[in-house]
Amino acid sequence: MTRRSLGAVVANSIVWGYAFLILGPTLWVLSNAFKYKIDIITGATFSPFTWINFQELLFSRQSDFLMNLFNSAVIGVASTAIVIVIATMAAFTLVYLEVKPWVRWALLGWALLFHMLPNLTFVGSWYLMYSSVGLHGTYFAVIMTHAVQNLPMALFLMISFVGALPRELIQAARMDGCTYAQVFWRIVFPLVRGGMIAATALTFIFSWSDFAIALTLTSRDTMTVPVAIATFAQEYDIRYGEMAAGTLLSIMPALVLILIGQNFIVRGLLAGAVK
Amino acid sequence: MAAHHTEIKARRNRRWIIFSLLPAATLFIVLTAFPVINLLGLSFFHVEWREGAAQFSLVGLDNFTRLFTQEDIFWAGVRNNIIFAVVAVSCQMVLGFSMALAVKTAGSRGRAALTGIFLLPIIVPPIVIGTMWRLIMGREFGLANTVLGLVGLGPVDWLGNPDLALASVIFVDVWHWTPFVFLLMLAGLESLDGEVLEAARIDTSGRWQQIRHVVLPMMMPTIVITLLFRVILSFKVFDEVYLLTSGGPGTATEVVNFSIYRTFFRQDQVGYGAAMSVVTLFSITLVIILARAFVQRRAARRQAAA
Amino acid sequence: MHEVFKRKAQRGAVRALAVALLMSAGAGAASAQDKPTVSMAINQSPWLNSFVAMVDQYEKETGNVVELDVSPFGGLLEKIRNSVRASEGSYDIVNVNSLWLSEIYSGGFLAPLADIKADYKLAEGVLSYGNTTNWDSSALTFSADGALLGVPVNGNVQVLYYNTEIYDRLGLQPPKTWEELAANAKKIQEGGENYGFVPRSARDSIVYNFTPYVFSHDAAFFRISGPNEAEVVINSPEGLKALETYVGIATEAGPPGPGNIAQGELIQLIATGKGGQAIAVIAAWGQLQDPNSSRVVGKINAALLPAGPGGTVASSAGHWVAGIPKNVAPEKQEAALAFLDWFAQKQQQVEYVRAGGVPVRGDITSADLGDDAAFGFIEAYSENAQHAVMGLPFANAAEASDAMALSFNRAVIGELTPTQALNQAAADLAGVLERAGFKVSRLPDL
Amino acid sequence: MSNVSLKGLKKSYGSVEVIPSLDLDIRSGEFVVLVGPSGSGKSTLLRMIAGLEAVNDGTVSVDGEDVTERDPGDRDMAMVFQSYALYPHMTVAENMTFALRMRGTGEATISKRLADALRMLSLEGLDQRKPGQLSGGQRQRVAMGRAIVRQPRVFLFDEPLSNLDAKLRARTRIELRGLHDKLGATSIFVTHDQIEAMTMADRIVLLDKGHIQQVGSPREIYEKPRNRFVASFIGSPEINLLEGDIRDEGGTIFFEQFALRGAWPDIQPGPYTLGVRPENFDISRAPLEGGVSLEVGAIEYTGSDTFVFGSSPLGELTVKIDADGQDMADGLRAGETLHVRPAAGAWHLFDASGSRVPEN
Repeated sequence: MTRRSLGAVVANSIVWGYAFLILGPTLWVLSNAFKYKIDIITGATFSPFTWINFQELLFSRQSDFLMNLFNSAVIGVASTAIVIVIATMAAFTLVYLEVKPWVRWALLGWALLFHMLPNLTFVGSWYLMYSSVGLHGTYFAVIMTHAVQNLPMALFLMISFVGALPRELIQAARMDGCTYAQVFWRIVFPLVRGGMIAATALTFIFSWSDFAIALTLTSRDTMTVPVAIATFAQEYDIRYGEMAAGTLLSIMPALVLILIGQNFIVRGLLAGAVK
Repeated sequence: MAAHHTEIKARRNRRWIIFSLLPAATLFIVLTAFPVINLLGLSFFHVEWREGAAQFSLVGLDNFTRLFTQEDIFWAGVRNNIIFAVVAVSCQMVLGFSMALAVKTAGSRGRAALTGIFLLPIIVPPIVIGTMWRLIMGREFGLANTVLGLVGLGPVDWLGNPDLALASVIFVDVWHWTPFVFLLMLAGLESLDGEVLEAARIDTSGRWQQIRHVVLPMMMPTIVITLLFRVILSFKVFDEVYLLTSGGPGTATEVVNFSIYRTFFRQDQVGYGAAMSVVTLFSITLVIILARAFVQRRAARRQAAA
Repeated sequence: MHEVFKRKAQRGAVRALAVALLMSAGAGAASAQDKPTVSMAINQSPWLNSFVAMVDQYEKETGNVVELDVSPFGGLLEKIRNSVRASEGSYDIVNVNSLWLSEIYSGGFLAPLADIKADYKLAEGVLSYGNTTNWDSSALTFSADGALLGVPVNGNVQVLYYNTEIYDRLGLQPPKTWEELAANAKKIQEGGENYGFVPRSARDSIVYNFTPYVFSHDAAFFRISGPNEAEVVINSPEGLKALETYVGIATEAGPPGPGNIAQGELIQLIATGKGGQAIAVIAAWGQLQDPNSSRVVGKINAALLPAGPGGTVASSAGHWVAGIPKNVAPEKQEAALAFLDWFAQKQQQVEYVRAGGVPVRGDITSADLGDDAAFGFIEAYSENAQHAVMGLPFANAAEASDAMALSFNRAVIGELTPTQALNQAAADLAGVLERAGFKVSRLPDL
Repeated sequence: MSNVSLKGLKKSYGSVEVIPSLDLDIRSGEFVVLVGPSGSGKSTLLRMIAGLEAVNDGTVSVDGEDVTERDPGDRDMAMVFQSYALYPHMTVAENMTFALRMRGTGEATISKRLADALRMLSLEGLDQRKPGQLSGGQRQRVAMGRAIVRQPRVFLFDEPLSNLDAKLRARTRIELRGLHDKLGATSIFVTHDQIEAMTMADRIVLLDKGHIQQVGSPREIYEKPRNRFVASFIGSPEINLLEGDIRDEGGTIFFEQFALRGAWPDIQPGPYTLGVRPENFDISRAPLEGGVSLEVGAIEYTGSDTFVFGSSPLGELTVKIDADGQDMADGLRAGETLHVRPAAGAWHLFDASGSRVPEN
């Protein structure tokens, strides 16, 4: 009994120690949003409070941060929605339906291959493709590119989640008279919600934080948050305060979602769990 | 009547298979076929820009022979990357899995708080992670040394000491990407059968046994897929290295993707950079195929034994 | 602030709702313009505000519009490459950093300014930073004989920064030679509270920072010895002396771990008063004098870089040149040149400096600026600008710089001796030159 | 009420043949149980009938109508799965009426059939629950209900009782068989449990490695197993199988020490396998003529019967002492010796190939 509770104490302190390791630096980074640069670079923990970084970020002529947030949201939401729907549909078909082996191999093999290559090496080609059809700098270009960039991960994730459904459930639906499409929309789609939430979260985060693609494919009107934040890491002046302020604003939606919607997410994961 | 109905259904089903795979296939073909083929092709060329136009000269395998005979930095990067992948990914897997277990068994309030906290790092843009950790790990004024100073240690030159720099970069990567593992593991754990876990609690003595003999095997599919992602992504590591150390000091933190970036972009040697990409790609593919074969052979042997 | 806020909020809202609407509205508002709207690729930087102010002024004076597409520094080169390499470019003006000039020039992407406006020449007084505005496409190097391809928009050269408080306390004088710099550094370091000299030796910038040492020691990386012929000379005894000086100063009287000190750490150490001296670009001046980011406001001075044994002074050119791509419409090119020409005139340049920019003319004096202490850098700037050099004046400068950087960095962290480092660097440089089509000879190994 | 006919059915996965070729006729209204060890292909066969597995060759017909290529949903068959496969996101009512809604059955019919089924299965009041809120037995009944409301031509059952505890399983067997009799539909039931097969089936189809070993009523299968495999698969505890030689000693047929009473006259001497079920032994404390001694190893008392496991000169034997012999069973201890011999005519002989001799 004593040994057990001692173990629990140790386990607990490891967990909370790790939580502190996450929380400490994060809070420190975010607190920089309210500090003068000189206090940031001298590593001051407590220092005079200022809104100057937010003023620079939101109202200076050089920065268009609200617009950037809006752009990131449009691109993140649209590309994630596309990726998740496409990946879930394809995953269902690849796992449960009779697809010619070469189709399965070609699709998954290519997805893996593409996923392994650094996307930095592609952006030049993408730029050429989009600008030759006049789509460079549009939402469409970035959304589609983010979609294809995140598709392999979403596809493999959804295959593992869809594959975890009991096969008999699919068969029962077939016996009940469902076509493949009906099986998907009425049975699979509602039941992989847990996996979809996880994949959605990851895909959205990848799209939200992508720098390389957004940098090359966006123009001034479609610039996203990471690119905007990166403009504060200048050659001769890293403006930590503005970066922190930008980070704080950019993670606000996710933060609120995590804090308020946390229970919802976990319950969503639970609801998706098939007993 | 029924036969007619069946035919309609069969047609609809065939249409579904096409409809469900077409968007993914189209995206891949339209957006990745050209870049990848372009990349493969480029690796046999030397490209110069003159008079506003690219001049491609076919150099055969020159880029590859140069990579294998005259290159130092890239191979230092390969070595670092392997260390990086092994250490960072193992830490992430262990930490992510343990924390997911901890959250799964924590009470509802602790669970909400912990999930929220654990997910924080991945919602911070990588560019900020790199910049800020460079500040935190700064020798002179960094938070890390300030904290160490409180207990009378340090200062440590986290990023400037060649023997320590890679470990520091790995630490930041673990800090940044453990939530990725955590989230997938939590999703996986949540989808485990509650009854089986219940039974496991009775059949096994102690928590460790339960994890080792029941939870781990049941989580294998999720673990394998997560591991695959992390290994691949760890070979694609770039942002952190770029912003923390730019590969230095010396070649202490050089990684493959950073070499490719430098060659491709900073030096604008697209042919040589493409060759690096191709070699990397083939190596990883080979490793995955070998690993797969190994796993399959082990599975087959176990089956034969059973 | 209130005004700005209102305007901002409005703009954001309108744009968020309908980007297209705003664009048509914008087109309507600029009815006075007689030239087409010009789009310029530029990087975010400490002086961007001042450049924006000039653009605003231009718009007010002429009614012509220059739109700025602001990228992070780290992404601008990619954007420029993508645009100038396409069949039709997105930018009418590209702002090219000195490090990228040779690549963009040699690629033949930029229109010679004389083709846009017959016999166009840089205005008298505008600096060329070692002829870096002209490119000789037959010799593949910068040369006054070559075609004029750009107008400098931001003069940025290295200066020696020193902390006057520390200098006064220890009774030091600004150093004239590297020995004096080292001696100052030693004295400061011995005081125990400050670092004598902060070297910027991280791999990605070491060649740029090593360059003044090389040229002030009357050495060079390579020399063009004929058409398509080059001789690698970095591994000369002078080169060795330069590297020994560099490594000596970096390791003996500075912060530990110099191998990963980049500009962020350098400015951090100077701005906090921890570092006594450093060589950095003039662009850092603004933030060192800004109480928001500096503890040494009013305590920092700038001086000419130290001279080598032969009395030679050199400063790495870190300026920006605006070029006009070939792949845009002629009327856009004309409009672009009109703006650049307007910008380089002395009156505008004085305004530019007042707004916080670094001028591209050598004829602006403290007097022009009303002897304001805030512009105390201008003398040091002008002096150094006269000595600006381009270390690697050929098309593959970036590749060469990257290849040699590792050897120098390893010398600083003690993994190689200066001799080994130079031999290796020379071999690497020879390789790059050969691949670039030069017939290469090189000095025997040290 | 429909008959199901399988002709030349073949199934293989790659080079692995699961069902080489199979013919079977199932009569209208019949309750047929497909039984066999795991890997025998019984589940595959059921899924081929259902249309869930593609058929490599051969035909499945219902009432003479070829349905081989027909969609599973259009065969008018309902299936109850081992895991029940209830849709976790739907209520009981939604689960049970899903199929009807999918084929556009009218609302009135749906609610009537639902009400009937709920009543029939004593599920009233649970119709708005989700499957997760039900006990195992209730889930099983919902799965049944889902099949019943469809009023299909054929019911397919894939080990639907294996997830229930023993007591509930016994009760459900009877309920299920009762339901079949009431509905009168053709039922095909897959199980690996021979007791389920014996208790429920009109006819048992015993499968091994994709081949039908025997088709017959439970009684036929039990009393006249066509081969060694069938004999050993059916019956619990398992039939005793002994290897030995048949010899003729002056008109009495001996299998080793055993005298085979009730033997037919033209039996050929030679090596055989003798099969004797545990209940088919004469047992005595005193030596028996034509019998062997049995040294008692373990004794299992089940209430009605007592099973004795022991060793004889012919090998390990299991024998049953039924209610009539309780006196003998009382006080029996391990280590004591009994004497046993096969009861007259209650034994089976299998030749070297495992087939029953004589074939009948």
